[in-house]
Amino acid sequence: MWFFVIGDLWIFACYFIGYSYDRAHDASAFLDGQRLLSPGMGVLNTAILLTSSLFVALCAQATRAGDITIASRFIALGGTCGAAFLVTKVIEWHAEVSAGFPPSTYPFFTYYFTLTGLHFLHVLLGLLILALGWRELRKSTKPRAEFVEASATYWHMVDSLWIAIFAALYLMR
Amino acid sequence: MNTRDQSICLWLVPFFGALFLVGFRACPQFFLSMSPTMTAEQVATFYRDNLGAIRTSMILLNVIGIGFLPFFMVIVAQMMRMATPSRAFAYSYLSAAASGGTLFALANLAWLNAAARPERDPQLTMLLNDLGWLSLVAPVGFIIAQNLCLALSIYMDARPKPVFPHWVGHFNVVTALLMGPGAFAIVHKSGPLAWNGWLSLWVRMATFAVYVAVMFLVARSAIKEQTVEESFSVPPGVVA
Amino acid sequence: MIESVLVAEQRPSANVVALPARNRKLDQWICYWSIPFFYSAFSLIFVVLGGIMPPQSPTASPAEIVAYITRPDLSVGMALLALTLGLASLSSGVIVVQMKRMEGVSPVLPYAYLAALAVAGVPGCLFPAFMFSLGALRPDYSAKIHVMLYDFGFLSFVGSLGCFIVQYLVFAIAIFLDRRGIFPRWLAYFTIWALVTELVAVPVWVTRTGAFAWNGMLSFWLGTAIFVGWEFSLCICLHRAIKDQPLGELAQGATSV
Amino acid sequence: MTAYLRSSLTVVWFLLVAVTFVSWWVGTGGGRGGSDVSVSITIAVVAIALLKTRFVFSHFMEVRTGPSWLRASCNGWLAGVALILLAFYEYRLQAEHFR
Repeated sequence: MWFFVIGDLWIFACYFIGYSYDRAHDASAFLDGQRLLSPGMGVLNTAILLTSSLFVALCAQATRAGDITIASRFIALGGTCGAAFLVTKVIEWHAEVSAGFPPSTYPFFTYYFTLTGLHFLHVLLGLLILALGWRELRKSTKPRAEFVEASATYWHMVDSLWIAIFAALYLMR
Repeated sequence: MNTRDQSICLWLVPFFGALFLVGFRACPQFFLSMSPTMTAEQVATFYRDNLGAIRTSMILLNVIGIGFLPFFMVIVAQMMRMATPSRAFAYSYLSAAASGGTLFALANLAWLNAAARPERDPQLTMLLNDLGWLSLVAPVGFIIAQNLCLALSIYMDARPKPVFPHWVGHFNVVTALLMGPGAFAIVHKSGPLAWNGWLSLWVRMATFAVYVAVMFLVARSAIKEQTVEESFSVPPGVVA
Repeated sequence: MIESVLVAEQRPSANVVALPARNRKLDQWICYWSIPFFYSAFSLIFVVLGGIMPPQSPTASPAEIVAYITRPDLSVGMALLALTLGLASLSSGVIVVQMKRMEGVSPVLPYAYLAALAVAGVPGCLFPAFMFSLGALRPDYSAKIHVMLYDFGFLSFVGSLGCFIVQYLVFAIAIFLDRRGIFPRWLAYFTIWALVTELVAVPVWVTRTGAFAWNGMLSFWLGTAIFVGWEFSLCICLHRAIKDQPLGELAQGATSV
Repeated sequence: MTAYLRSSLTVVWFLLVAVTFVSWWVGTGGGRGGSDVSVSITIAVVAIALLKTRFVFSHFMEVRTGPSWLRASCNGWLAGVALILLAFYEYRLQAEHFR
C-alpha cells in the first residue's frame, strides 16, 4: 500500500506542477476563475475529511488494541463522513455548472474540475477500501490489523491530497 | 473455480448502467429529436447550440462506453458451463460482444469529433454526425448474433437443471427481433424506421435496457447456482 | 464439474504429442518477445516517421495541417503500421494465458481483457491510421477535409478512453483476486494509475491549449510517461511469470474445445 | 468509544480544523476583503497547508513511527509540493516585474 500511496502522491505533484506552471503564465485569468469559487464550501469539505480521518485513525488504534466492535464503529463513521464529502462536492459542482462555468471558459476551471474530479475518484476508491476494511472487522473471526491499517493509510492520503488541493485551488493568490 | 470475479463483473452493471442512463438522458441528439432530414446548416447549428451538453454526455459515454463488456463475459462464462456439444456459441458470443462495443466507440468518436470544432464546414459536421448515427443505430447484427447464440446455447443445454431457464432463450430471440429493425435506418430518412423513429431508436434502446436488466438478474442467480454446485463438487485437481 | 480449461489441459489424451521440455514455453516466449519488437516498430512509426508522438499542435493553422498530413514520411509510417499492427494482438495472447493461471479468477476477467483490447485497437490505433493515410493519399483534398482528418486522427489517438479503462480495470481486479501471486500487487497499483491517467485525458475533447490539450503536459506527457512505465513493469513481471511457470502445467498438445 | 476520543489524536484533529478556519480567514484577505494577488497570503496559505499535511502524515498516517525511508519520502513530497507551488509563483512575480 505504501508503494501506491507514495506513487500516487507524486502523480498528484505532477498535476500541481502543471497547475502552478499554467497559473504563473496567466495569473489574472486564474484569479478571475478562482474568485468564483466559494471558499466556505472548501472549508466545509476540509473539515468533513479531517473528521473522517480522525475516525479512521482511531479505528486503527482500536484495532491494534483488540476492540474490534469499537473499531468497526469508527471505520463506519469515517466512511459516513467520506460519503458526506461526496455529497457536498456534488452540490458544489452542481451549483458551479448551473452558474455557467464550464471547464472551457476559464483555464482555471479545467484544472479545478480535473483536480477535484480526480480527488473525487480517490474518495470513491477510498470508500471502497474502507468498506473492505469494515468487512474485515465485521466478518473475519480474527481481523488482520495490517489490512485495516493499510486502508487507513490510503484514506489519510486522500485527506492530505485534499488539504493541498484546497490551498492551491481555493486560497492561493 | 471461484465465482467472486464473476460477481464483481456482475455488479459493475448497475454502476455502469446508472451512468449510461445519465449519459443518454443528457444527450441532446436523442432528446431534442435530431432528424435525418435536417439540412447541413441545421445540423451545424444544432451542434453549436448544444455544444456543452453534447460534449459532456459524449465524454461520459466515451469513458463508460464498453463498461458492459465484463458483464457480457460473465454470460460467456455461464455459457461455458452449459452442457452443449462444444463451446462454439460461447466464443462467437465473445467475439460479437467485442465487435459491437467497437461500433459504439466509433459512433461516440464521430459525434465527439463533430463537436470538437463547431466552426467546421457544415457539410463535414453533417458527415460526422451521420457517421455517428448510422454506426450507433444501424449495425444491430452483432447484438442479434449475440442474442441468438445465447438462445441456441440455452436451447441445447442438456443439463438436468439448465444454467439459464428455458424462457431466457425465448426472451433472447424476442429481444433480437425487437432490435432488428434498426438496420433499416440506412434506407429510411423519415418514419418509424428512420434513425430517430420510434422503432429504430426508442424500441431498440428500451429493449436493450430491459435486456441488460433481465440478464443481470438471471446471471446473478446462475452465479449463485454455480457457487452452490462447486462447493459440493470435488476440487478440479482431483478429477484429473 | 470439469469446467476449468486448466483441468482439460492437464488431462492426458490419446493424441498427445509430447514436446521436449525446453520447447514447452516456446509459444509464450514468441508472444512475449513480440512486445519489444512491436514497440520498437511503434516508436519508429509514431515518433520518427509519423510525428504523431509527441502530437502536433491542436491549434495548427489549416496550412500547417495540410503540410503535416501530406508529408511522405507519414504515409510510409502508416504503411509500416498497416504491416506490423497485428503484433499488438500477440501480447494479449500471452497475458491471457498468464491470467488464466491465476487462482480465484475464472475465465471472465481474461476474456474481458482480451475483448477490451480487441476493441481498443480500432479506435486507439486504426482510426488514426485511417485518417492519416487518407490525408496522405490525397494531398488535393480541400484543406477543411484535411483539418477534419487531422482532428479525428489525433483525438481518437489520445482520446479513446473507455476501452483502455476496462482493460486496466479487469487486469487490476484479476491481480487483486489472484491467490497465487502470478503478478505482484504493485503491478495492480501501477495499473490503477494508468487507468487514472486515461481519465485525465478527458479534457482533450474540450480544450485546445494548455496542459490538458491533446499535446499537453498532463493529458499527453504524463499519461505517456506512466504508460511507458506500466508497459516496462508489465514486461518485467510477465517475464518472471512465464519463467516461473512450472513445466507440468503446460499443455502437451490437447486443449479443450 | 469515548475513551478513544479522549486521545491525543482528537487534539490534533481540533488543531487541524481550527487551522483550516484560520487559513480561510487569511486566504479571503484577513477580514479586509479584496482578492488581488498577494505574496504574503499565498506564502501563509501554503505554509499552513504544509503544516496540516505534515500533521496528517505524522499523526494519522503514523509515519512518525515508520521506517526512515518512509519519513524521508513523505517529507520529500511535502517539500516538493510546497516548492512547486511557491517557485512558480515567485517565477510569475519575477516575470511580471520585468514586463
